[in-house]
Amino acid sequence: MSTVQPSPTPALGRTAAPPPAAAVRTGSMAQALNSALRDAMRADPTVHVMGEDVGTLGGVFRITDGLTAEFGPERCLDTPLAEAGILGTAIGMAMYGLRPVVEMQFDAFAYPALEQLFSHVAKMRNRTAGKLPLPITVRIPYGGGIGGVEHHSDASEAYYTATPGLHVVTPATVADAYGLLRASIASDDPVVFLEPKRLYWGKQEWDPSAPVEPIGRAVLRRTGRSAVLITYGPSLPVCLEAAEAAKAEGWDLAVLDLRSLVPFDDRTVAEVVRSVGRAVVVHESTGFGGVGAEIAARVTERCFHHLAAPVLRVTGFDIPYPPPMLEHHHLPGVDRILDAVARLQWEE
Amino acid sequence: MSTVQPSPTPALGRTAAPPPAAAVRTGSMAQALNSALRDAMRADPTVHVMGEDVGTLGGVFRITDGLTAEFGPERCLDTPLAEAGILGTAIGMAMYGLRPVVEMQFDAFAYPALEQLFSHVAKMRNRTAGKLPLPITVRIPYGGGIGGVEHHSDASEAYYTATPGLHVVTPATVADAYGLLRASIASDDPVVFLEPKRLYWGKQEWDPSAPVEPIGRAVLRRTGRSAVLITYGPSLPVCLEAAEAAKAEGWDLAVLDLRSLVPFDDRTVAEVVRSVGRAVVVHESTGFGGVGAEIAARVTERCFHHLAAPVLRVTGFDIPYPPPMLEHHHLPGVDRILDAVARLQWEE
Amino acid sequence: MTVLDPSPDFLRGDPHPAAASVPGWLPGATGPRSDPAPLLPDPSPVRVLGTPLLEKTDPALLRELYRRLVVGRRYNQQATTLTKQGRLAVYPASTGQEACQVAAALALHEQDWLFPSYRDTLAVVARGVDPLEALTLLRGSAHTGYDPRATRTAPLCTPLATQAPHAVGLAHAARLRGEPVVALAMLGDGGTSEGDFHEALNFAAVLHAPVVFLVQNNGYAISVPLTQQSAAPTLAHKAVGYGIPGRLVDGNDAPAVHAVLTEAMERARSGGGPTLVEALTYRIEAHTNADDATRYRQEEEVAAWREHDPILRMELHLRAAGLLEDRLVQEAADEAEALAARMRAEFHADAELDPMSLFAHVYAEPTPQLREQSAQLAAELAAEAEVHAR
Amino acid sequence: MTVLDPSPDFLRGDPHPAAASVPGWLPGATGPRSDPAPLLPDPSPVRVLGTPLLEKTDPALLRELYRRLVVGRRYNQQATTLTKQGRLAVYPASTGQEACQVAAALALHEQDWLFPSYRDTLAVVARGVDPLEALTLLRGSAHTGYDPRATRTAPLCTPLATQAPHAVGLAHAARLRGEPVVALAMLGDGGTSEGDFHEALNFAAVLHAPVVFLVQNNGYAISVPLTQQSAAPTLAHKAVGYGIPGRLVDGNDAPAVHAVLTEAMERARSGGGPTLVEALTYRIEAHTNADDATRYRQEEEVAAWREHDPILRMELHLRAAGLLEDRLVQEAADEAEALAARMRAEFHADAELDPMSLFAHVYAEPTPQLREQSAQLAAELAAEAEVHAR
Ligand SMILES: Cc1ncc(C[n+]2csc(CCOP(=O)(O)OP(=O)(O)O)c2C)c(N)n1
Ligand SMILES: Cc1ncc(C[n+]2csc(CCOP(=O)(O)OP(=O)(O)O)c2C)c(N)n1
Ligand SMILES: [Mg+2]
Ligand SMILES: [Mg+2]
Repeated sequence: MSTVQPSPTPALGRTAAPPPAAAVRTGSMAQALNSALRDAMRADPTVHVMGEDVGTLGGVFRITDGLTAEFGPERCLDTPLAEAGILGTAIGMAMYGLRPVVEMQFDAFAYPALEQLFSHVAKMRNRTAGKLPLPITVRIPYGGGIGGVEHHSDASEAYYTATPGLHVVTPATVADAYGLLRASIASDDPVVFLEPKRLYWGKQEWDPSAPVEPIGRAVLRRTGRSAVLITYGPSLPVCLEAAEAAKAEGWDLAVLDLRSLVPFDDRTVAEVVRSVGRAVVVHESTGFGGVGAEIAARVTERCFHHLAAPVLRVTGFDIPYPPPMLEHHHLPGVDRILDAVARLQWEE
Repeated sequence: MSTVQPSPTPALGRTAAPPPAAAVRTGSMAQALNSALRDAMRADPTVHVMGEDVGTLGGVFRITDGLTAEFGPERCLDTPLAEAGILGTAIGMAMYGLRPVVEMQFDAFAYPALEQLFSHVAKMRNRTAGKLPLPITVRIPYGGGIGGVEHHSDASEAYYTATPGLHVVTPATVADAYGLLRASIASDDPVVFLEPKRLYWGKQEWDPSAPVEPIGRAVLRRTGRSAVLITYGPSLPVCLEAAEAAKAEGWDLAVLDLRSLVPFDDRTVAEVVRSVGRAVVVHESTGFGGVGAEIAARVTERCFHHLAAPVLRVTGFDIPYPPPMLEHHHLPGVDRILDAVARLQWEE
Repeated sequence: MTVLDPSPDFLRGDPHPAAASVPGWLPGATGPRSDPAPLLPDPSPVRVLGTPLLEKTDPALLRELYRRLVVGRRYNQQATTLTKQGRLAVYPASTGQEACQVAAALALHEQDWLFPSYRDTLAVVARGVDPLEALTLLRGSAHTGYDPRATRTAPLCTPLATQAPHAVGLAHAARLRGEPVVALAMLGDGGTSEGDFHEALNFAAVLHAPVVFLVQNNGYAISVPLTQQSAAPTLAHKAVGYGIPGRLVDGNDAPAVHAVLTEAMERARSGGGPTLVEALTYRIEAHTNADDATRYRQEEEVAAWREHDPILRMELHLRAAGLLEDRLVQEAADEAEALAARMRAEFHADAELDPMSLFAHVYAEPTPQLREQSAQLAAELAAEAEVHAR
Repeated sequence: MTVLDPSPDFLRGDPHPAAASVPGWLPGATGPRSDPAPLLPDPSPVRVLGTPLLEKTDPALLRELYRRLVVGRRYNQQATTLTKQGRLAVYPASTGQEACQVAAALALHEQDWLFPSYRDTLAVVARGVDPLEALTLLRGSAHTGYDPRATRTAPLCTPLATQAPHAVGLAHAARLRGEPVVALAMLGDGGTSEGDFHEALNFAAVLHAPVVFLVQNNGYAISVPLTQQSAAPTLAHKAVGYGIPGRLVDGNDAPAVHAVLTEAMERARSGGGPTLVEALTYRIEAHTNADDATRYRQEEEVAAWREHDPILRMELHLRAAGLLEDRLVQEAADEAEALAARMRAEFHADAELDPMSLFAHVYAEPTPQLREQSAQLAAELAAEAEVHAR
């Protein structure tokens, strides 16, 4: 009997082994994700990348660039064009001990795979009393702001966060892109790894050898004493900009980057909110039933008597994603954030 | 040119024409739904029912019983077994002026159709600047409590409420089952009509000729002065029971039945919450990222200074739905609701 | 060609036909439920140009096809140029595939419906939709710029193969009403891998719906070549698995595509059920202007297909047949230039858009939530305007 | 039988083979990419019982099949009885389909993987999984009662056809590792309509994965008969659309099912790629104990199939061939009764379940949120226990 066992890997909550020595460099999130994939594939032969156009082309966003050249088409597989088939095949591969990393080409194109995701990926460990864990990472470029035509800018994180059994992770910095993707691939649980499309190309300094905070920890990106902006992924830069602009209005805003939506870092979030007493949740996806609702609800449950004002939400409108020429009206910008901050009942 | 225009129907927010004269009767929700379909089909020849086993068998829950016999297999169509195909075909039928009523056999079996639902049903009107409305009703038996094996008890309403362009409606009484289904079918917009499986068979008195409140209105099922339980669908009877039991503890609980999750009746909900100052949201689906989060968040935004305690949530756990022998531990019961009520900071 | 009639009895009356009427599913079954032979495609693609069939083809049709091919090519070129000038957000050109696009449009009757993919703007235009309205999606100003009902043309569809079941449903609804409408769904080779393609073909066959599926097999799904998409003998062979006829045609031979589609559409119209047509063609340009095709294919391959160009071939064969008068050539060129000039003029100006339209068509009536949000945006816009006014 | 080798070059080296190597997709294409003929099923189902092939079949195998059929029938009956006593939540019986169930299990090598549907508990048991562990799902005490890895048996799969791509992925992974593992995916006629079936077959073919798909065509998907499910000549004809061989077999002829599956599995094992097998059979019972089959089918139809019962036919033909000794009959009957007795005994007692297990396997490590919730449930249970203790 030759059933393959998954290779031992660090459990969730710890980061993966750091990559071969490297120094601080300047790079984009796209490059960091590419490095993370390459380093994960070098470190662990069970890591397989698969998806549409991930091979020779290197993916439409070039996140998988060069992987087929280095690891061959078996390790970085151009699949037929069928998302349920891709994820379903990845499930079978994971059952045999591989660690598939699946790329969905755009968020809206992950929808055909939702049945496989909800009914199997999220549930398999539970269905089998732990006997059949599925260490699958599903990478999904998400969100708008890149001038994409319809179906290319959905932000679908609410579907994933509402599904027990999935981890949902989203980086907002170049360093996190690398570190969180390594940790996601190393996780023995399935991770939906949401990549903010519009942050792919901006460059930052980062040190690939420096460990990042593990999955499940929120990180305060800016301290402040007036109120906190709670955000993640594509909205982090907007929040930082808003916090900067808020100084002119006399507000000293903290900015908290959640990084992982599931598991949720209740402790850090509650600590920060309690210390400032006012909070605005910011994300670009639609508001109704969005992740912001969960954040606002749980923050309020935990910090009610520390709150000087209700937790407000600044989100995209409850509409299908607009055509690109109108998207800037939909996406939360600095002004909309500051308007919300202004409504935090300062007079009181 | 013979393009068919949709037959004129009452707009959303108004109820459909009442059925032929009828008196008060005792019946189950399953019977009321069946009557609603029959009456809608009699009243409007463009109404077509379709789905798996809806024809000769009358559906696995018998909601479509007798429709093929009365209207023929074209008006009540047994489709091939493919949910995306069913909903996709219904979209095409609606484009040609029909009013399809689609049955998904169980909630988890609607997942294969999510791409069609999210990318087309929810968006078609918007994509075409109003030129191509899709008056489709998607009936989904949802929730647990009926001893179903895995994949038969999912409560997936959070996926629908997070999708702009859909109406999401769920009856909790026999009368509403009839009235809301008629209104949903008459709506020119797509409606996800969630049928609480475990309420299918309980009988109530109702008068099919009495109009019900329209889609978009919440209804206070029980007045009370201590706190309000905000709920919908399968959890209404549990909440009413809890309110009854609460009397022994000295609490006078109101119970509010939302009936429609999208659109949401902010006005009624806020009014009630402001008047009592304490609220618990109750639903059986998982809590994290669930509909309860949205309710808690928006109630808090609107009623913050009227709240004596944070809005609490009583929900199923954040786990895949359990095997039937354990489901009662997962589903919110009277005790779990009363525990939450007890945490509403009465001492204050 | 005989076409089997796999129409289920249930559309004729009895809801559940006795299973005994299914020869292939009986205890002692000895054969299939229907004869597969007529469903299998002739593995040699149908051709008209350079074959005796050319002579039998209506010269007026040939001239019309020629003219539209020329205009279509120019349309593709102009749209691509507009992307370079930032005037279109993106353009998936059908350069090299114009024969499929134009022949498909011409095979439709006025009451028929077209279900195009994102690559089929030219078919939409050839069908009669205003060229500028057809481009709003790709310009980025509006999702769908034309009225689908008035034009019997579904919105350009991006999620692959999802339009196929729509075509089936529409065709089914029309058939139920007794109206002679046929739906034509266009998709690519890559799209055949999606589950929706399969479900649509199966529904079409079981419902015996008047729908035709045209797969433009241009050899690639973005970078992924056919060999990695399918191992089938041809994509047209998929038809037999649904009990419908499959047909293979040279997709760069406009009169051949027109003939094969017309035959399939007429069969559908007269109650013969659906057909799957595979047209062999080639995407001469990259996937879109944003794609770099040199990463995944060789120039020699492109060169081989350039020689098989649908317009060159039309010219060659029509001239040889004495059908291509100089006047026609000139007229076509003029029409092409006029269209290109109109596109340049129109897209030179910035689109004037109303942000408040974002809330107008989400529902028939905005929800209370959308009313609030629309008031919020209105206030934001007013505040902005005030700042600008200062 | 010659099997084409549609393996894409990319598994052999060059990532993107030159498109020119694809004969069917060239500017001047004159034929298909591969020969469809060997892929098409013989439309007459393969039979062994009552044919000369019986003599060529290993008598030991025939006896083994017989014995397991008898035990399997009893298993189905006992499980159905347990539903009537409320001891199982639900049971989708494979009564009448035991030949498929048992032959499938016997066609597997130890290292092979089985991907069963909800109706295939008997195949799981015949494969060697403990009969009681195989039934926890249907009892309602646990989702999956056996260890899929240890038993090389995937969980019973309820969402239709979703297990098919899993089988492909597992087979692909095994092949990449050079291990001679074949995956067998079992599904029903209704399941072939789902997109996942299509995507799985296409992936299998393109990846050349060692996987076999067994469709038990029992004529119905709950109440929906085959004619309303598919218009294909046979379901096996679907294979050609993927470039893989399709085979048709009498599903009530256990040695025939075994022979066809064994051949397909060996082809897969030796690098010949996937096969689609359609077994013609019949669901003698209702869909599940909760279903009322009289609403949608005639007793005459059931009667016709009862005469074609897989066990009766085995008995008849084995006895005629002098292979069915009384001792074997007795042994099989005894084994069947022993199993039934064990099932009754085990399920007579209530299951002892730990509610806290609800949180144990959602993730490798519970999230902070689950820890809180598990504490909440523990408190609730403690409070309940206190009430009871009083
Ligand atoms: C469901 C879905 N998945 C992925 C995509 C992204 N995508 C857009 S076009 C394309 C390739 C399509 O290839 P093909 O069907 O051959 O059509 P072609 O572009 O060649 O005309 C892909 C993968 C999509 N639009 N929809
Ligand atoms: C995706 C999905 N849709 C619907 C169902 C509900 N359902 C369970 S069994 C069944 C019929 C299946 O028929 P078939 O595939 O022929 O298998 P059989 O039951 O005859 O063995 C249906 C519709 C399901 N389990 N999964
Ligand atoms: Mg293509
Ligand atoms: Mg069946």
